[in-house]
Amino acid sequence: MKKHLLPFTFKYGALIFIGLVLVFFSFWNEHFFTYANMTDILRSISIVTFVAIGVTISLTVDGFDLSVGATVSLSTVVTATMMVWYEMPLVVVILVPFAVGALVGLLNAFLIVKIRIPDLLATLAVMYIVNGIHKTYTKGYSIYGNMPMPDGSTAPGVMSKDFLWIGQGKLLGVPFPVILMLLAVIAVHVFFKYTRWGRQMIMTGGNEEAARLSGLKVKKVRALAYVASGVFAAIGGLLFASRIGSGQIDAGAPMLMESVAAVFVGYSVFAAGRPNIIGTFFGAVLMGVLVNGLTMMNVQYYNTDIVKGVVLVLALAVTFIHLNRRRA
Amino acid sequence: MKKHLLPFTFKYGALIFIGLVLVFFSFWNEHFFTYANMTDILRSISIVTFVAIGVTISLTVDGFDLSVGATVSLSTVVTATMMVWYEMPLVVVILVPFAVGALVGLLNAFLIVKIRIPDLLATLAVMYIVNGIHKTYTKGYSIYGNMPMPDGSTAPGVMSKDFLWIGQGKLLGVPFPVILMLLAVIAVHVFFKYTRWGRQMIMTGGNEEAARLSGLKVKKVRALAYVASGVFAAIGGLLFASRIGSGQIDAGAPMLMESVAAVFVGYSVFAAGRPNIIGTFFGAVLMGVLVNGLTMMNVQYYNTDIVKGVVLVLALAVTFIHLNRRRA
Amino acid sequence: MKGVSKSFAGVKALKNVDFSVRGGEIHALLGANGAGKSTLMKILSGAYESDEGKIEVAGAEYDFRSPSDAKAAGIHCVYQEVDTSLVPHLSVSENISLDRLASSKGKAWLKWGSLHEEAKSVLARIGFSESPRTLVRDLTLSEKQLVLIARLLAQEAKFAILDEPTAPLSLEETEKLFGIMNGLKDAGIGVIFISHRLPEVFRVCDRITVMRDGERVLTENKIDLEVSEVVRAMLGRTFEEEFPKLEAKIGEPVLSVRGLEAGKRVKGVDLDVRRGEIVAVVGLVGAGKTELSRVLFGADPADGGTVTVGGRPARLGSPAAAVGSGIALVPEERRKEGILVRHSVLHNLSLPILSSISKLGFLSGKAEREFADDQIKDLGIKTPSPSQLTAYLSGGNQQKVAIGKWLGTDADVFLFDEPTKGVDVGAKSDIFRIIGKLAQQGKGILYLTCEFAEALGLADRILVMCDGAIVKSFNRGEATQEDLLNYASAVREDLE
Amino acid sequence: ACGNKDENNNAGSSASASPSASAEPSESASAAPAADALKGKKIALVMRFNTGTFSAQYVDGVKKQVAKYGGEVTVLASDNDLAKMAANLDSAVTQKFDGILVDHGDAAALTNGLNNAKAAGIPIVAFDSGLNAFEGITNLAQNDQLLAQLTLDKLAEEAGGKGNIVKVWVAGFPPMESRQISYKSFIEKNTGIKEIAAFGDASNPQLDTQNKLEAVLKQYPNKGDITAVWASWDEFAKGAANAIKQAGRDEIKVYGIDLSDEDLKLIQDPTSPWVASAAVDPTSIGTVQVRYLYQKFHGETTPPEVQLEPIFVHRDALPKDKVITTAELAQYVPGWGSSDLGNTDFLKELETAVGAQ
Ligand SMILES: Nc1ncnc2c1ncn2[C@@H]1O[C@H](COP(=O)(O)OP(=O)(O)OP(=O)(O)O)[C@@H](O)[C@H]1O
Ligand SMILES: Nc1ncnc2c1ncn2[C@@H]1O[C@H](COP(=O)(O)OP(=O)(O)OP(=O)(O)O)[C@@H](O)[C@H]1O
Ligand SMILES: [Mg+2]
Ligand SMILES: [Mg+2]
Repeated sequence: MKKHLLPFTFKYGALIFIGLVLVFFSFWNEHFFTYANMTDILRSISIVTFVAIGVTISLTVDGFDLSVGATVSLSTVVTATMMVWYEMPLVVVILVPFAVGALVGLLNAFLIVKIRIPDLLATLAVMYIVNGIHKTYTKGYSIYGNMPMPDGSTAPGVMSKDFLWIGQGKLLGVPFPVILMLLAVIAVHVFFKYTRWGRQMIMTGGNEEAARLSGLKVKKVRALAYVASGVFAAIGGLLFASRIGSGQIDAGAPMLMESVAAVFVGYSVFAAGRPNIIGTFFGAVLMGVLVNGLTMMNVQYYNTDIVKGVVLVLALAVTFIHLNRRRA
Repeated sequence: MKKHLLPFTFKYGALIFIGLVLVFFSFWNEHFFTYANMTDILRSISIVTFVAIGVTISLTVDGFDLSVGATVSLSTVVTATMMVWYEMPLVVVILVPFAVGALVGLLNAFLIVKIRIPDLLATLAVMYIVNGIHKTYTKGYSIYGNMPMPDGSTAPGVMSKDFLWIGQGKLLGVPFPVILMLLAVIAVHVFFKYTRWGRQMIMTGGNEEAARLSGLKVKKVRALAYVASGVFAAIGGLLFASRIGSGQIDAGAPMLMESVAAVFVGYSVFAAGRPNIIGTFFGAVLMGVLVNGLTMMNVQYYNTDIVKGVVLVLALAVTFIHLNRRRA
Repeated sequence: MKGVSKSFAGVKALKNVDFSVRGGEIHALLGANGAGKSTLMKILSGAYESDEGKIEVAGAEYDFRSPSDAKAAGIHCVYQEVDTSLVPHLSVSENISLDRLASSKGKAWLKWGSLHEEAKSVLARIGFSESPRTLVRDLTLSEKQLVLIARLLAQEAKFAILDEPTAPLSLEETEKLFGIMNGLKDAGIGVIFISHRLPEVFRVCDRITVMRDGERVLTENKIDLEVSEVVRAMLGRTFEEEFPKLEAKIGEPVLSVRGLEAGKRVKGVDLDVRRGEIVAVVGLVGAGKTELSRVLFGADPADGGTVTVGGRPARLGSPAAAVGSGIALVPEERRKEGILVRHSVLHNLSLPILSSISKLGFLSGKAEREFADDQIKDLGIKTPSPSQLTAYLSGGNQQKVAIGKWLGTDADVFLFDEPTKGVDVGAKSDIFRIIGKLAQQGKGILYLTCEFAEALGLADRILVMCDGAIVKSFNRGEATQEDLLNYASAVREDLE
Repeated sequence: ACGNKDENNNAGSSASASPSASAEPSESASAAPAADALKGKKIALVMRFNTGTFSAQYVDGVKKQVAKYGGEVTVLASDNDLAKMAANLDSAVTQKFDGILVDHGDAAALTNGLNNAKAAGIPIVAFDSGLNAFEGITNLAQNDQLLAQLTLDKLAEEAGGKGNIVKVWVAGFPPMESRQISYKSFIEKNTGIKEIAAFGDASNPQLDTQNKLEAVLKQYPNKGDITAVWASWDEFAKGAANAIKQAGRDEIKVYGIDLSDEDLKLIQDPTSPWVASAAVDPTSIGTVQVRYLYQKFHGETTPPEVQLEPIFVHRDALPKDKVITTAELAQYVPGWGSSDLGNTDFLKELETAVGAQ
């Protein structure tokens, strides 16, 4: 009996923990466990979740993409300028950031797979470059409808209603970004669990040499993972622009650490001990619930950081004490 | 002849590159290559270099300390409050941040070595915790002499002259922080090159299993490396407070990426392909020279980021193309 | 050592073993792969803790909890897995002095000059010519082995354990090593020597202990023993029983290699394998067998030559291309190259056939499980379930997974590189059975091994490789072990 | 954590503001019963930035004033992330706060949430958020163009209309961009004044400014090469002052924008090159904002727009014999922090009534 209880606690420990946190906050504040607040929380994590999906994918092939935050920033301002400066139709507004994200991913892939610079080093360099590019592109200005241009004229376009709906609208009472997020989580989960390419990524991350000797085109697989990571970060940036209705400089800078935190908490979900999409999603949920609930309790924002850190430690400690014991 | 030239270029490539950059800026502006400006550059990198030394030490034992930036922030405000709130004597003012840094290092070491949470995950969690602590400690206020306290009173102390001299004074015409930095670089270099403990760290990072089989207490060595990393970050924070004469909230946040960039450029120095102190120092110098020279050229700050990133890529590309070719 | 037992994750590696060494003798420890020799020595040297049993040195009882405890008692060991004992980016000198540098006692300051001097003098004794300042990562495998031997000499040892030190060494280097061992013996040091090369064992040792399946089965003075007795003790049976050869119909050539060149390790290799034929490539360690198989599989680049599979020229750019041409490789380093230890048996088995069990990119879970179940049943893979991590399987079962994963591809040619390395006797004969069955299905088999006996038992044809070239070809029944050994070492001897 | 730009200080002024629509309702209902009705109001303060002395003082102003009215404040901080700010606003509405204060918002990002708030009947008072077009909200705004103009004019005056100046400025934040408009016309107007260098980085404002200005000082090593530094933000001004002071180039003066207690101390220091700043008192911004919110609670009509006029503070006006804080500044600089803006008889009575309890 006891023997079976322990692994169970470990496996579902992280989920139980999220449940307990929810129960705790619900008792504390009647407004917490309401449909409106739950969808608020989900909407608040939707952007970070997209970025975190990208990070999860790069970590799956055993790479670490530090450039996602910068990619979010670039994608946000590019999206906004497509409308504000160039008055492009919605399709272009949506496709261009995808292309931008893919390009950043290709640059990472080139440096890591071809030049063979270790992943952390290469993506750090790309982070600087992309950060610089996004500010150079707008000359450091944030982008908003009919903004005054540095040359004294006024920008012709505004952020279109349709576009803003993506980040702010609702479908059947559910915020649209939440729907997008859930679709993305499910799609990527299915991708990893049920498709050939997903499996190839997982196996490549498990042991690149063994995967290569099993006939996988590991370079292609890894390059694809970085491109996917860039594209998901870019979607995050697009949602960002749509949610706030403007293109803010440096919008993505805080996203890197936040998404990494979500992914790492995700290591603990189902005691996986490695990156997994469902875990990442619940990691983001936990972080969102904590921020929302602690704010309701009027905990100072700086204490929120401590709580976040402690939660991260607890989640990781439970998982890794368990994993290491099993391995020993 | 040609055969010998190539490895030479690789080995000294990074140094030659720094030399060329210096020459370029010197031709551009007569005031660039002056004693005064050179010492300015060195002073401007002194804080980052201390933090980067810490990062180098943790990378040497094959760990990565993401918490250094937060440690700098904490140490800065603790140092300032020692004087401003508690009017402590200089010795205490200097020793307390050391202790703080060591404590953060111990926490990291505990999580990584005892609980066996992977380094990136553990130090990320600690980053959040320490960030939260430093803001909670000052309630979000920056610390400066005779500041009004939240309770309406006025803080009794000021930043003492002696303390400010540490960051701002000169000794024999050389800024004191530069002297400290050079001493630290030399000391840590000697430590790694000529002492048993330094070699033990390198051994542990190079092949933990072999080190263990040789009878080394690898856990102790790794714990020590994290403590050292915390202490060097704390010295960075102390210098920060002394250099700007106050304890600013979140002062260390940008330090993480900057110091990591310096360390990574350092991988290229002498084509080591690994963390090394001399490389780290020259990495910091290169970054400092670029910022200084580009400012003189009145290049926009966002272009500086691109230049930094491109330099990082070039340095790393040269090194790793070379290293991989040799290994292949 | 008395009554030592040790288990790993369900495998009982040692069962109540008694073992003793005298000062001033060379004591050979023999046994088939996986008999537990290395494990016993790791316990003796403190790298593992035993489950049961005790260790006495000079009458005093010890409890070794770490390698440094054993070293304090004067027991030093050269481990079999060379790479686990060396720090690649440190110099040779430092690696030689690693124990001293790692100890918590002693001087804080390093004197590089004397460090290099000491290293140089030890290296001179074993005829190592590289500068002691060279980084270990730039050395070849045999040089690395010499560094480890030098480390042993630099210690004040009372007992020296050498776990297969001669495996990567040339004859000349081996001779030097024996000189050194005799020197140690004369100095009153007890030397434990592990090797699979019986002739050299008989030449150099004083006493022999044989282990089988984790038990000690024999300890005698050498002069009281015949080679055949030792072999019987090792295997528990005679040769013929171990290699039951399945008869297969031999057809047209399926693999043809002409003038294959790759670096210094593969020099102008020509060979043919016919359908249903098992061709063994034998050679001493370092002859270039592994390199040959990797080049054929596209894992390493070729410098020249052509390869035809089933009459069509094969592309050699990458393993993916080789698989496409119908070649499969079961690589030598199982845990590093053959399987993914952190993944399940199921996922390992289906890895090369992902495209054939998926439609429009979607995997068929049913097809995947059925394939895995078939392999687990056919190959007799002992696993609680297909979702078990391969890390927790025993070595032989891991090897079966590494083989089984290729059986779903319709490869025409199977390359086996030392597939029985580190595999226990039962699993070994299972593997031979699988190989035989593949031949019966009309596949071409290239079997690369340094175990001549295996080649003699299994192969239809034996090619002898030496220094990267095929120097001789024997048909089944034409050769003896001696012939093979002569040709395998011929070139070297000619050069001397 | 990386790259957070806290641009806290463009907040503004407090006291000396004159409501642009001078609809100061002065009805004074008896407050004693109202004190009970308005007791325990839960107020959300949705902030975009939350670090630095300026924000801390602003929050302080809000909290103290709310406490005086017997309410309770919850700070929702957004780490300079507008998406987070929008989320915070949403949850403030969902959690049914009685009133919402917005600090440094953004029209595009918050419109949705504000509509929800309006639908839920929650009164809103915003500061520096560009929500003038939004009906039903009272907007406090500091006049950033004027802020810049005041300091630049003084710079021109003290420089005698000519000289070389260094600009420390960064784009990307609406207040900064407003200040740049003033700067541009200033440079066009004063042909004798030349910009010889410009930089600014919001992610590490103080130290980065210090390091970069040092480079510029070395580039122009002679006394008189540089007349003054115009820092568009006090974080920049602190770094600039440090660099100049440590280089011993005391002929160069620094003109900054924004004023916290920390800044005031630097301006008072006779050895510091920072001589003047223009600002709106952060504490009284908070005070005034709360007053308008309580006016709304009380059902009074509030003006859609309240301009907080900046005050110019020059060292010459400050006492030489003691160090003062922004709380005492009003004694020396007319108009600072003393404002009764937004106060009504009702609120005064409410304050006394709560204080008595
Ligand atoms: N770390 C380990 N974990 C699990 N099983 C192990 C481990 N080390 C050894 N074994 C198993 O223990 C048994 C004995 O292994 P050992 O290495 O001692 O054999 P050996 O006699 O040295 O063989 P070889 O001649 O191949 O070196 C084998 O079945 C092996 O798979
Ligand atoms: N990791 C290594 N580093 C350096 N040299 C190596 C390494 N592995 C093998 N070698 C050397 O390469 C040569 C050929 O090696 P290869 O592995 O092809 O031989 P092999 O016949 O397969 O021997 P083995 O029985 O060891 O597999 C040998 O001289 C060997 O010492
Ligand atoms: Mg062995
Ligand atoms: Mg081999």
